Amino acid sequence: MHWFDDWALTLAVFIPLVGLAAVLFIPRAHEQAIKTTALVASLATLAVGVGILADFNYSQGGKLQFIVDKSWIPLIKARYHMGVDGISLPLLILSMLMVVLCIIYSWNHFPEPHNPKAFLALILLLAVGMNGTFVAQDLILFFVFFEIVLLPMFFMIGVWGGPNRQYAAIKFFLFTLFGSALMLVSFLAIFFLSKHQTFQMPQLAQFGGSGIASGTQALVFGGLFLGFAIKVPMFPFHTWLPDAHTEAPTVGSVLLAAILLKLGAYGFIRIALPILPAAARAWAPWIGLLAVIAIIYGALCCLAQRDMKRLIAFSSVSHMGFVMLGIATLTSFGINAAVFGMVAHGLITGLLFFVAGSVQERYKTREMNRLGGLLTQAPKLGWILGFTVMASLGLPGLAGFWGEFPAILSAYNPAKLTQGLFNGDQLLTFRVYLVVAAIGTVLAAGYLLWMLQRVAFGAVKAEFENVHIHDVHVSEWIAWVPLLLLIVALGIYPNLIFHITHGAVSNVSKVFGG
Amino acid sequence: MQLNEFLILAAFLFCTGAYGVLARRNGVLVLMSIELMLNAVNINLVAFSAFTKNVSGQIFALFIITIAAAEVGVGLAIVLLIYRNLHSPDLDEVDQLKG
Amino acid sequence: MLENAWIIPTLPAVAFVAIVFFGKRSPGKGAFVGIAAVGASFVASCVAAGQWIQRVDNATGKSEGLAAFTKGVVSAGGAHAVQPVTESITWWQNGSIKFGVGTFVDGLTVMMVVVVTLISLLVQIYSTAYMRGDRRYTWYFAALSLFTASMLTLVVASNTIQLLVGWELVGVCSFMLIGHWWEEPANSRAAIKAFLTTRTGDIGLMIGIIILFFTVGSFGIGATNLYATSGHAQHAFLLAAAVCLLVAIIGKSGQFPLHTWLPDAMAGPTPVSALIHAATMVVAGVFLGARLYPVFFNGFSIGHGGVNAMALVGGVTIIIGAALAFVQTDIKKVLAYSTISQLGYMVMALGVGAWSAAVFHLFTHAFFKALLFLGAGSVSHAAGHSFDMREMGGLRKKMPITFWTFVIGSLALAGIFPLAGFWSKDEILVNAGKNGYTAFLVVGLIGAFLTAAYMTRVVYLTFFGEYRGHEHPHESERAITIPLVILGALSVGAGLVNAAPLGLEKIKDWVQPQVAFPHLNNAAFDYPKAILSVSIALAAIVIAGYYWLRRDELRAFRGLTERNALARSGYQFLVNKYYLDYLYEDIIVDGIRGAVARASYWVNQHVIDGVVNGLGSGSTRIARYTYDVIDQRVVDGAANGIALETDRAGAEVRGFQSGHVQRYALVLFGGVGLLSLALFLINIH
Amino acid sequence: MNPHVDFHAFAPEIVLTVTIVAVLIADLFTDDSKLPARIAALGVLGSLVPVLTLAVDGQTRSLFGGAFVVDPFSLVLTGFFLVAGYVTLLLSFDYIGEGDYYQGEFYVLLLTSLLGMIVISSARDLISIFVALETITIPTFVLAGWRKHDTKSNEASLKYFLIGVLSSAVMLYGMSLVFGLANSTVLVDIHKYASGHTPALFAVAVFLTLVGFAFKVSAVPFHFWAPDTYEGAPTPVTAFLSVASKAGGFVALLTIVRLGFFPSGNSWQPILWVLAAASMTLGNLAALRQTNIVRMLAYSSIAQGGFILVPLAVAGDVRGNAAWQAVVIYILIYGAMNLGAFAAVIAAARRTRSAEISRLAGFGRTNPAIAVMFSVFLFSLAGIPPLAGWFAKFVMFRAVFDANTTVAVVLGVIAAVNSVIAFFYYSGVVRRLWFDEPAAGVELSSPRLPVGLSAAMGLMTAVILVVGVYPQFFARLGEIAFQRG
Repeated sequence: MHWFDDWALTLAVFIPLVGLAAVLFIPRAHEQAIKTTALVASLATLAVGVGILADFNYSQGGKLQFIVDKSWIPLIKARYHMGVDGISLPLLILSMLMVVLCIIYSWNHFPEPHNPKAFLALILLLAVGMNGTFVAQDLILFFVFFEIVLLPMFFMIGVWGGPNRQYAAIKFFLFTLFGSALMLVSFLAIFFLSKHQTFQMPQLAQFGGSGIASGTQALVFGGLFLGFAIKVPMFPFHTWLPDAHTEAPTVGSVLLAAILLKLGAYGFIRIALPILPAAARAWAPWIGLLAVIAIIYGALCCLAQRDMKRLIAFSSVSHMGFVMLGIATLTSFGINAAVFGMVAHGLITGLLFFVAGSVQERYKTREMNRLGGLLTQAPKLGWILGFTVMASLGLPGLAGFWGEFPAILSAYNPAKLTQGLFNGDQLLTFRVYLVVAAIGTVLAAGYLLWMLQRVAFGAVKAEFENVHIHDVHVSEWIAWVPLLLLIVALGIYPNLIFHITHGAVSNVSKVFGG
Repeated sequence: MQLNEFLILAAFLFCTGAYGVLARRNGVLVLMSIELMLNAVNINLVAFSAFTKNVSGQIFALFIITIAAAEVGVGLAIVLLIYRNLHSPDLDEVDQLKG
Repeated sequence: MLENAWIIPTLPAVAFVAIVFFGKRSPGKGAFVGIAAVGASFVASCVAAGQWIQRVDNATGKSEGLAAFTKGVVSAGGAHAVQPVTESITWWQNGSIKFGVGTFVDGLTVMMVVVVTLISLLVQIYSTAYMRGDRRYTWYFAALSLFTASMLTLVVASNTIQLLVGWELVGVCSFMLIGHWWEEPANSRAAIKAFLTTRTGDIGLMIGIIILFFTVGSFGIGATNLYATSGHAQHAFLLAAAVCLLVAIIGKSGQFPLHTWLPDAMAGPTPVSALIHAATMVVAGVFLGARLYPVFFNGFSIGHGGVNAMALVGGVTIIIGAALAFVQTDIKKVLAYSTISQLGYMVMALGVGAWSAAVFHLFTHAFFKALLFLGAGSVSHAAGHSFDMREMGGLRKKMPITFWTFVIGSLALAGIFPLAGFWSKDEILVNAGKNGYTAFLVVGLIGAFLTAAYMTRVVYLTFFGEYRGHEHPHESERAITIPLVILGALSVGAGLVNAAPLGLEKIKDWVQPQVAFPHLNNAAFDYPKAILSVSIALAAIVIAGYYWLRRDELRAFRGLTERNALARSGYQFLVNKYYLDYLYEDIIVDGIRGAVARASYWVNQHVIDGVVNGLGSGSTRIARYTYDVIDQRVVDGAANGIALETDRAGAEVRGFQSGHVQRYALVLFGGVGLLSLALFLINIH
Repeated sequence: MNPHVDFHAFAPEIVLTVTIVAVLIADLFTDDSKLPARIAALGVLGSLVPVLTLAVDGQTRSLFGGAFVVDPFSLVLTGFFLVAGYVTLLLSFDYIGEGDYYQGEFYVLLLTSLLGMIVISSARDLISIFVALETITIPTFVLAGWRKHDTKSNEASLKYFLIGVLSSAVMLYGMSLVFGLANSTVLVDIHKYASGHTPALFAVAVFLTLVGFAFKVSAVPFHFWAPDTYEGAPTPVTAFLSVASKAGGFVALLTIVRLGFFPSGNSWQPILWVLAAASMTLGNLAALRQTNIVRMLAYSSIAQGGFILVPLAVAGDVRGNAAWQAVVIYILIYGAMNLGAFAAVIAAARRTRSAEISRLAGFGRTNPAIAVMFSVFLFSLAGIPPLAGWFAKFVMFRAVFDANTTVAVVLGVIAAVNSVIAFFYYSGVVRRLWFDEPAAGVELSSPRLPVGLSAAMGLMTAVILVVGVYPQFFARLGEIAFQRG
């Protein structure tokens, strides 16, 4: 298996690219061949992921494994350096899995205008970027992968989106472009400020920002913060998200929610915290503040929605608030919870968007006022919605809980920070956050249950009484069952994730004494 | 004669040429004004060359004279072309492209 | 079985999965699977109980329990104390610290598992008849199984996280079951209300657990209790945790002021109500209080007399619950308020240091409250699915079994000697008095009076007089009556478990923890007080009975609410449930959903997004300006301006308004000239 | 003085000159309209051979007292100009062939201009730089007016000519002053002079000299000719102007600054700073408002020119060669993407018969292949990874942060803001291509796409993708260019 250790990550990142090339060379008329090729490519990628899972040394989860470190752009000292550790692994696998499921879901659900070739090609390109971001260990490589995802998503929203798609697509792109420009600038600053002049994350993390004046560090961290916060998205940089989600085609929303949002939070954990720990200490109370604002604010906005997808989109803002709160505590509890929260949110919100897409496909509307009685017309779909809602509101025993509760828990006792917000008492600051976040869980239950009530419960509205509503299709089942199973499995036995992450997270948090 | 006197002459010629370029409506006159400016440069070069005993200034001037000839040739061709198409050598009337 | 207590919750959980996936094709459409699982669970619970009793009885002089008590918890109750049995496996980890999931079995646990599985078993049997023909019959049994499993998980939890898991699952199951008939918007509204209200309380649980974790350093229940009793506990943190947990209890156990969901929860099927009120949902709060009692005891400094929050909440709830029970016309709602009131007794008992009394009351209450609900269900099942007492009456003859069991339940609830309720309620009152909480003793007595009175009203309205409905009532079938009879028997006999005058104090012996527990002195049986309370109850029955029997003749009272403004407003106050629902639903909930949410969204769309769009349109505007004005006009305009200036200077330049090319040239020269000058000046030093 | 002439060093120029003569002769003596084109293409490729042999040889050759130097820098750029010229030829074949114009002269002029470019990459003396610059420019005056019956083309030519000649005059005036002060036309000597204490007049002389280059690279405020000329000239010529000719200006600018004026940072850094900031900002903002694709690309290339100027403007504070490398790498990448973009414009215009952006609505549905490549070029110009443009921007920012002075960082911020603004109009075209429904009433004629055009687009797409993923290709070239031979 030695060759596998060396090649696994390269394969994981570039098999989709090969698939993409293959898809491009198949004439558009051969739809079946295109679909099969794309599916095979994504499955092969997933198989590599399974291989990585099997071969991963879990007792050394804190160490980078499957390292590839080859020359890439010597001129700027950027290297083709990739590796996985316990933080990357779950997200990498999640991304591989979601791509497969999305392709399966699309099988008979290609959005209009009907063009499976382009659609699948874009999904595969997305896969390249997503997988690459999670394994890159070089800042420039990370940046490139981080940006690769923009183009396919831009086209996905812009071509296959809803009526307001152009606005949403451009907004999405500009926001993230703006963020990543600042991020790149920060990377360069890190490069030149650190005495080693390197883009290698492990070295930079070891270096830990020593020798950089704290003011400069805070400034550079600010750049990283904006870049990542926009992607997360954190309040108040979130406004691209509802539009993008609302307009995007189902699969686009799913990938956006499940994977793309994780890139930002992952960036915080992987890059911002380890490389600039002193600045992280200074920024943490503010990040925490924005996180709890997002929790409450996102929830309140949810309550005002009539559009199902838009509601779910705002719920992402709220849920990512918990993730960010966990990160802001700089403790191993918090960061573990954040990684878990990312995976859980990926599975759950991904599924929610799937279901919302299927509802829209059947009823041709997402207006919750017009919907109702889904449980009567399509009971299975209704139950899946109900299940996902329960998972999303953080019901213990399902995956969502393990991202939420430990994050709240961690806010009780954050790592030693530079200062707090209220009269400088960091403990008080974060304990206030804790209470606010806990209140957020009630609001979450509120908006999700109200959505469930309006969509699934009650009687069927007159306009749809005589419409034939097909219950869950085969392709939908295949796409959803893995998610359902994972949500339950992770909820019942959370150590599935925690035992992978804890080592790597300890590496991050030990700098902060947590 | 001092070097400065040549330089002032050259500057004066250059400005005169520039004024001609700006003020003349007739394309041919504009071309002649340009010629004036280039010759101002030549005076400069030759003057420097003479005062510093460095021959490359004069070589430079020779090159400029040659190239100026070519430029004016092209310029005249363009003005002619415009005259043929617009039946006027007036540069005022050349303003289709804008915005 | 004590080591393998995980089997007890697992059986119904497996049944849940089995019913969901195979229920429709299995015999009894899933009902049999559920009954079999919970039955097996019940057996296992009984075995566990037996083993525990044996263990306690053997414990004198032996210390074999010590080895089983892990996680560094050492005995605090002397060498001979019986240790709980804990088992644990790694569940999740953080850094190098591993957190377990497992079982914590002691007397309280075994008592609870027996009660929960028994009630659940009876309810499921009852449901086979009651729910027959329901369109989601199979799903109903699946949900009941999950409900039971969740409650059992909570009960056997070895740590607070697991307890939280069970707690939330119980909540969601009650959501599903209350909203079982979700076609009616009212039902799903009630379900959501129940869920949200209890979840509001759960904030307290969550925060309480977190405070305890960071104070104690462990989620373990044993460790937490040991810490709380250790003497070096930080009182401030315990107090904070106790307050938070009390909020959780208030939410879950329907205590004032978060009790309003409980009556609405009657929207669910009646057997579910029985389960919720007797065994699974609402008693979780009281169980929490009992489980982590040292935290409350030391946090609230219970046992030092005076008033503490816990006792106060319980006491207030007793009265307000009982008072509301008077004005209900729906039989289930009366019972619901009665539950609220009875739970108030338990919470108050905990608050006044009467731990074993509280647990004892939980135990007995489970039986008679389940009995009453199932009885009410039986009535409505027979009388056209109505719970409105105005449409009942005179059912005494038509449904004798239901009638007699219901009367037993009512008497037990009213605390009439020698039924179960008497013993437990009496113990609460005695201990309240003994521990110096005289005020709460009085409250308890008033409560007893009210309880007896409103139950008399219910019994009268339902079973006496003439039948006022339009159906043909008849006795229910055996699947319904057998549970009633069993529960009736238990309502009579369960009190003997801890009948002090008879020398039976098994709750104290078997159930009360012997390690990591505050030192409590249980009061001896007090005859005067017992007689007093029974007399009060009897008096209430007599007075109420007299009022209802002779109502027509008591003109002074008839129409009192119409004539007397004070009485009317009092009545209105009660009918409107102290306006709490109005406060919660119309002001808080609608406020958040409506005004606050809409305002936030408005801010989002107009302020935050506005900034973004403003930036966008702003830069477009800048672009337009740059292009139209700067590039196309200022450049040109400057040219024109300069041209004008030059124009004045010399007449020759009149024809200067040449074509664009020359304007460009002008700018070129102008720029060059100016910049040269500037550079010259800069570099001149 | 009888200098030994190293003919190997001159070989690319010689091959190209021979080709020019051959094209002239072929045009005179045959009626085969395709022959001149073929000879031109072969000649350009043939000129690449000596470039390669010189590269293999690896020796630095200095001729005419240092006025003409063959070193890695000149070889890299000679190679670039020849390839760019070849691609321009590919674009031109059918465009020129289908119009009713003289073909032979077209190729002669194009190749002559190209000759000027490869000379300029070796020129190390004010005179040779001037001569080469004029050799580049004068043929393009004619080329811009190639469609001689089209008044727009006439106008483009006239404007280009007048402004070009004027800026030449200003530049020459500056050069004459430089000569007077430094007493030499060779850059090495000027470098020595600039190292000492220089009078204020030197700054003015430097500035006047730079004006000529600013015109060539169409830096704001010397850019006015560009949009008009670009719009009026035949599109392949526009492509040539915006890439090769502009690059020629940059090469000359780079040479003269690096080897000549460098020590006197005060005299050139502020100028370049202002030019860079103004070009980026004005170019981008003006591009936002364009409805004509060629005009938009004109403003875009003004803005891109601004980006290329950024490393130059901060070069004084950058360690080692990073700034120069950034310029060369940017030029190489810019050449590929801009040529590609113009190729796509030509291809699209063959279908839509218009250069209006609005006419491109829904083009992606009807012509996916062209539209995909078009999008690749545009996004690359916008600097989106994994397309080559990101690397160009990256090295530019890298130079800024390497310099790490306040003015540099301010310029970097301006550049960052501008790269976000730029995305607006590039994506605007892409949105038209893909997101819009084909407009009603637009009939898309679809004649066969010429092979040359498809080849050019395919080649540029490949370059952009490969360099985007593995930028070391061009990074290495940038590195080599400044290695001491």
